[in-house]
Amino acid sequence: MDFTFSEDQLLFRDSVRDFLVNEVTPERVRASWEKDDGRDAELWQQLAELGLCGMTVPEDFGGLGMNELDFVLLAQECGYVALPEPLVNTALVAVPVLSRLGGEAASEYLPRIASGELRVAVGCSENGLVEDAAQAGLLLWAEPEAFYVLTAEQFSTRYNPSVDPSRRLYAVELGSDAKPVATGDQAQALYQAVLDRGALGAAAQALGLAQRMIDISVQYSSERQQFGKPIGSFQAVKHHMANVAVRLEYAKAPVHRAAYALAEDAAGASEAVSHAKLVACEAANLAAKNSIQVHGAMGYTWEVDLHIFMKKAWALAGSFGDTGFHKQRIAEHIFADGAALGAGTTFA
Amino acid sequence: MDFTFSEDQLLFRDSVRDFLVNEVTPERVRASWEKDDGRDAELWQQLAELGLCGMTVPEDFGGLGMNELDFVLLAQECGYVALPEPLVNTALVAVPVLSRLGGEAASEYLPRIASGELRVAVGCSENGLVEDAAQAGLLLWAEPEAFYVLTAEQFSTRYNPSVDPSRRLYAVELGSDAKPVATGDQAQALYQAVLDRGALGAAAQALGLAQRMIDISVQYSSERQQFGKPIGSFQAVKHHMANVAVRLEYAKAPVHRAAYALAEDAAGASEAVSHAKLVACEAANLAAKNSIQVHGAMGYTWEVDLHIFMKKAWALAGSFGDTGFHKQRIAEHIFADGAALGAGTTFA
Amino acid sequence: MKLNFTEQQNAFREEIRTWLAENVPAEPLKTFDTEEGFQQHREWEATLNKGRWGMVTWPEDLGGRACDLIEWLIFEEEYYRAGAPLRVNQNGIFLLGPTLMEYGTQEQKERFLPRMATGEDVWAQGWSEPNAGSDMAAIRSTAKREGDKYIINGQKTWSTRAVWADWLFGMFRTDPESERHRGLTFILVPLDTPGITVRPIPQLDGLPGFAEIFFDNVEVDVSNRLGDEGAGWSVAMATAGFERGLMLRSPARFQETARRLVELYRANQASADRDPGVRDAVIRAWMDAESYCLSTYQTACRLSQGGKIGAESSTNKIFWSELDQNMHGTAMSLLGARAELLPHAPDAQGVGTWLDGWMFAQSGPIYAGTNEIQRNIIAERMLGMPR
Amino acid sequence: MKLNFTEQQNAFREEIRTWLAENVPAEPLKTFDTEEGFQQHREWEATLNKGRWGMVTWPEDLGGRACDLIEWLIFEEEYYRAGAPLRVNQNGIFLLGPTLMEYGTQEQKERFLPRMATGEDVWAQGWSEPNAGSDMAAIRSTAKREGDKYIINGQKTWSTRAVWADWLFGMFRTDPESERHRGLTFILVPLDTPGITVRPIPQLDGLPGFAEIFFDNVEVDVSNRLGDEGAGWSVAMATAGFERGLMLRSPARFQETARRLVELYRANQASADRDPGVRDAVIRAWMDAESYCLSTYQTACRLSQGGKIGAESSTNKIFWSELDQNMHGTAMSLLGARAELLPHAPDAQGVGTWLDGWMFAQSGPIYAGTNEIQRNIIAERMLGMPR
Repeated sequence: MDFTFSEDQLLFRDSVRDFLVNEVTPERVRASWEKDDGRDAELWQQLAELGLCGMTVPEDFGGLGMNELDFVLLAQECGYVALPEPLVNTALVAVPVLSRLGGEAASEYLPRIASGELRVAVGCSENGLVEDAAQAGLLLWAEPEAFYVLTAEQFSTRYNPSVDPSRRLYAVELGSDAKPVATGDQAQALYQAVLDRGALGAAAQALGLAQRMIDISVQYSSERQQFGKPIGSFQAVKHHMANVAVRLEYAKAPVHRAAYALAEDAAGASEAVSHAKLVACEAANLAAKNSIQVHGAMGYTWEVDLHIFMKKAWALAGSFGDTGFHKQRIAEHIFADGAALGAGTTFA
Repeated sequence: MDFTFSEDQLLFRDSVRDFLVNEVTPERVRASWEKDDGRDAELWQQLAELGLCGMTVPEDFGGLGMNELDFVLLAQECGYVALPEPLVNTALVAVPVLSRLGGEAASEYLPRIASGELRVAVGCSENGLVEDAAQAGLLLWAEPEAFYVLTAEQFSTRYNPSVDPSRRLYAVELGSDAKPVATGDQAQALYQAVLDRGALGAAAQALGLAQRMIDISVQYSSERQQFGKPIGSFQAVKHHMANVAVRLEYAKAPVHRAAYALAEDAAGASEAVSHAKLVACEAANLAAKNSIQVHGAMGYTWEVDLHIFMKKAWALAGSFGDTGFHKQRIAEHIFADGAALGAGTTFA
Repeated sequence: MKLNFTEQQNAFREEIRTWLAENVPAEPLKTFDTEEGFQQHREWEATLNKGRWGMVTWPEDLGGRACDLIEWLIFEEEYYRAGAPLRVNQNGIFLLGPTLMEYGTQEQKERFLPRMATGEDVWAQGWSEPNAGSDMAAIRSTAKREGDKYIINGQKTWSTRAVWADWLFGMFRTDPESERHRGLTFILVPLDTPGITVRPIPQLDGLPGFAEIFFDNVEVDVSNRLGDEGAGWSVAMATAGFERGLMLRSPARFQETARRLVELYRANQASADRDPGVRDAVIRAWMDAESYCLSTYQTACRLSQGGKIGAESSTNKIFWSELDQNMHGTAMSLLGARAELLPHAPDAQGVGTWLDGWMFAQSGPIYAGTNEIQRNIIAERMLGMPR
Repeated sequence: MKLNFTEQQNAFREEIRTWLAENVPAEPLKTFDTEEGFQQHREWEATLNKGRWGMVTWPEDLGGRACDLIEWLIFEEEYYRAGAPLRVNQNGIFLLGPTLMEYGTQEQKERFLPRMATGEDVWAQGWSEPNAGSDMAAIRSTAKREGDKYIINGQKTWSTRAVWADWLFGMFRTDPESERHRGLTFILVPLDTPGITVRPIPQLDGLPGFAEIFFDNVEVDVSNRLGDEGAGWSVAMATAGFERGLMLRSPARFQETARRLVELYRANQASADRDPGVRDAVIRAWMDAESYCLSTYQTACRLSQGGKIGAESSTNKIFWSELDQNMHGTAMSLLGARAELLPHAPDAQGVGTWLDGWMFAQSGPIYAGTNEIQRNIIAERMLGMPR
């Protein structure tokens, strides 16, 4: 039993955090909002050079050969800066799924993804819309009975603007020449793999977003004066933030367990993911609610940075399975006949 | 449209409040807990002399001829002092139901109830247990298909202690000679009448209990010093109480509307009662939770008076239809095809 | 107690219902946070005024109908039920209008109220300053008396509608030596006066719902003062009372939201029921909206009989703002993956205006005194807890 | 990261599971808030100690098994899973024991620890005073040094288990001139010393779960002092840390409650589902209990590798105490009309111990530092907000 991250994992996290906090400033996020395609090619290239696009690509294909657990701390950091680039969907969802699929598609596309040359988008029918489909050279599209790997010519897109200007969402329509590369049980497994990894990515980002909203609010409330003292010295303001800290603190371990379970292909991984997504997104939603309250009217503006993180938190709550989807998975698990519940069942 | 109580109603409420606050002190409530039957014959006689036992008895039968609306403010005051005597069940439930039944039973028993000579208990199968059944000379027992008026010889009782030592609950077993006095539609209407009036009584008492818990906690927190100042000056303590005050404030009008609807036999009265019971009991439960927190360890003791009111609030939440029962009635109303909802439908 | 409407009240309801059915624009107006939408709303105010429905609570000689509170509630019910446009004029109708009637001179009433009623003058608020948000007594903008002029300098912020409005009402410090509540004066300022700069502040949806206003030696005639010099605090408190209290948030709005939420739930019941918390939240929403309506009618009846509204107006603010947030939050959960889509997104079928409503609902617990301030008021003034 | 147990850990689990299956009393013991129940629980402590299961985290030479945190969690899981009795000895095991090991002299360790392990000495707490509840620095009870004695005067309250306990540990002011945190000393007092009066305080269920203790010139030998004179605060803070932190509330307790709640829901599903909030609350209960377990294991592993626990122990206190209250509150709703019945009521079928648990859960957010104090600590020490 060892529930800690390795020194290497933590060091890598720290260096990526430094990079992201320095490079992906709120100003740069806002700048990317203004672009037609919402994307920042230079940043994407920087991420690729750091090895992040290929982090989970097998070493044989030019990657670092790491897994979901290695990446989960980085996904938190991507949330912390509200990274607009689709790194989490690439490294945590598309690449592991493409690796599972294997074969020609993997050997053809993984090296190009790792180098940053090929952008990949990934979606599933539970979700409907696909992030960055129009910007991607490759689309992985998962349905319960059919799994597709499509190049740009094989699908068309329709833009759907989100409350989070970073998110570029598209309805996709498969071209007449689109043929599934997997069907039946294999497609079902890949469909699950997409949903679970997508949900894990959303959960991990939600943790980072919640932390960022706490940090912003603590700083704002320490500086902003009302009634002759910093508003952060009022007990009501403190308790708003403490309540977020409590929910966030207890959402972390579930997310890390879910990442471990996916990396290890453990039994119960899907329920672990659903648990993680629900508690992490709830923490982020509470962070948004209490942060805007602590900011007062400032929080309601486009000008302060809070809304960058708040809107992403709102958007992620429904992505890769909404609350109903994940609660139902939990309910099916705990209300099943003979379900192993209670003391001593968590790691069984 | 006039949503106010009359001068007379308010004056009567005030005089009853004065009586109750002076006579039904926490010490007297505790004293009645110690008695085998839990009852205070002297107090009951005082209540009868004030006309309260017969308040809703028609004037022809020696009562004051008032209705559910006239009584609802008094029921709140009964809650405020946690009156152990079954006045609310008598005047708000048993008497109106017996009056509706009419006939010999009404003319025989109502005068004796009004005089305080005859104690009456009332129960329904939704509830199971009956308050004061063993202390009563008369039992009204309502089932959906059969309504009974039984004298003490016609039923037996089995005591079931409650967390609220004031409540003397009994399972009742009907004797072999017990015959329904009403069946079919009439029984169904009486069954509804018992449930609705019982629930209204619980709701009105819950309002009074919540107010009392606020008052006790405000007083305690204004006196109790910690860190060199009264704990009531801490914002967290203030907000605990303010939160209760908000919920309580908005639970009052629903209770008054429900009383009006029952008194007027208005359409939708049952939904109005369910709404009232849910919001009033929720306010009382929140009052209990926040009051014990404000009291700190003192609130956890048998010694301070808080628990007298808290335990009654807990008990009433499940009485005359629990949360599920009443929520289901609301759900059936609002999710029905063609339900009239939205602006302008409340008094339609 | 008598919980049904008189024949007269029913006739009034019928009259406004008929008028609205004939006059409410078939196409929803653009939001008044855009210039085009602002103009549309200004025209709608004129239309309302032509029908004498603009300021129903105002006296008849000012173009109103002298409605009592119950009639006003009926009006609001029909207004929301008909899906009529939001009121761009609400600062005037509900805040400045009543204040003018109470504190204005005859000349001021005649000068300002009719143009307010027609929508010719739309009013912005000038309460908050960068360092005086919840703490209005910290106002620093000055109005220096010089002859029959005030020379205004300073900065206001969070001024709603100010981007396209015509006038501003606000508080300024006329006694530079004064502190806190003393020495403040209530002044009405034409927004086209030289020296005024209006800087729009984009809100969560990116549109300029409010603005910062900079005053650089702005000259205003003394006749634009409302109430006595130095008495601004008590004038403003009356206004704030109108805002917090009954008048601003009629139950109809929340009951319509609850009705739409029930509809949304029923239209998506299969997916919604995967999360049992949603059904529960919908039931609670309906109950709370109903409680709010009942309590408002009860308060209105009490006030009609000469009762006063006190600290319980703070319970009002908390109740409706949290209800509004909860209802829209429930809709967001219910809509799941679609919740994030802007209304014009091509695949946003059925999301309606919930996202806009959700963002707007975030402001409820903040403006007109944060809910934390309201809780302090309840604890200290209504419950008598120590300061 | 490796989230499964070693062979050795599995063997340990097997060993305690087997022992418990053979030794846990078939009939539940009476509550230790009665004299008879107290005695039964003291005997159970002796039984546990015979099996060397009494103080598993203590060193082997003190009758323990030197369990690390993971083994302790496993022990607790099996202990709760088996429905074994509550620990009357918990003040000793979790609070005074570790404090003695850290601050006690060799003589003190030998004198107190073995008798604590066998249950021969059961310990009561002496922290709070009537005017020093959450504010421990306000302690006024004095211990005046006279030669090799302390003469204790004053009053303690909320002393858990004190009614039938043998010893008390607590803090007393040895420097009468001192204020706040200074001048306090940690002293161990035999409860049968002349001058001590113990007055039981009945708690919500009417039983004396705690007591007031009056000290009237009580003489205690200086050898009963733990740590230096005047250093009581830092010794006590260590103890309070043990109480608030990881050690006191193992996840097993809450996971078992969540399991029973799921069972209760399933046994009453038809009536429970009339209130959709119940099903939602049950799902949340399970998730939160699971989160608590996962987080505890994560913290335990971090601590095993030399990490420190800081202000996040305050998040721990809030999380479990609110979870416990929510779970029992959900059970109360679920039981409806039966919820109010005492367990021995003849028609109380199926209510189990939920009512007792509900009342007990009310104390969670209060004791060992109210949750309000914990929130302050989180805000100030963990988040760095201004005081």
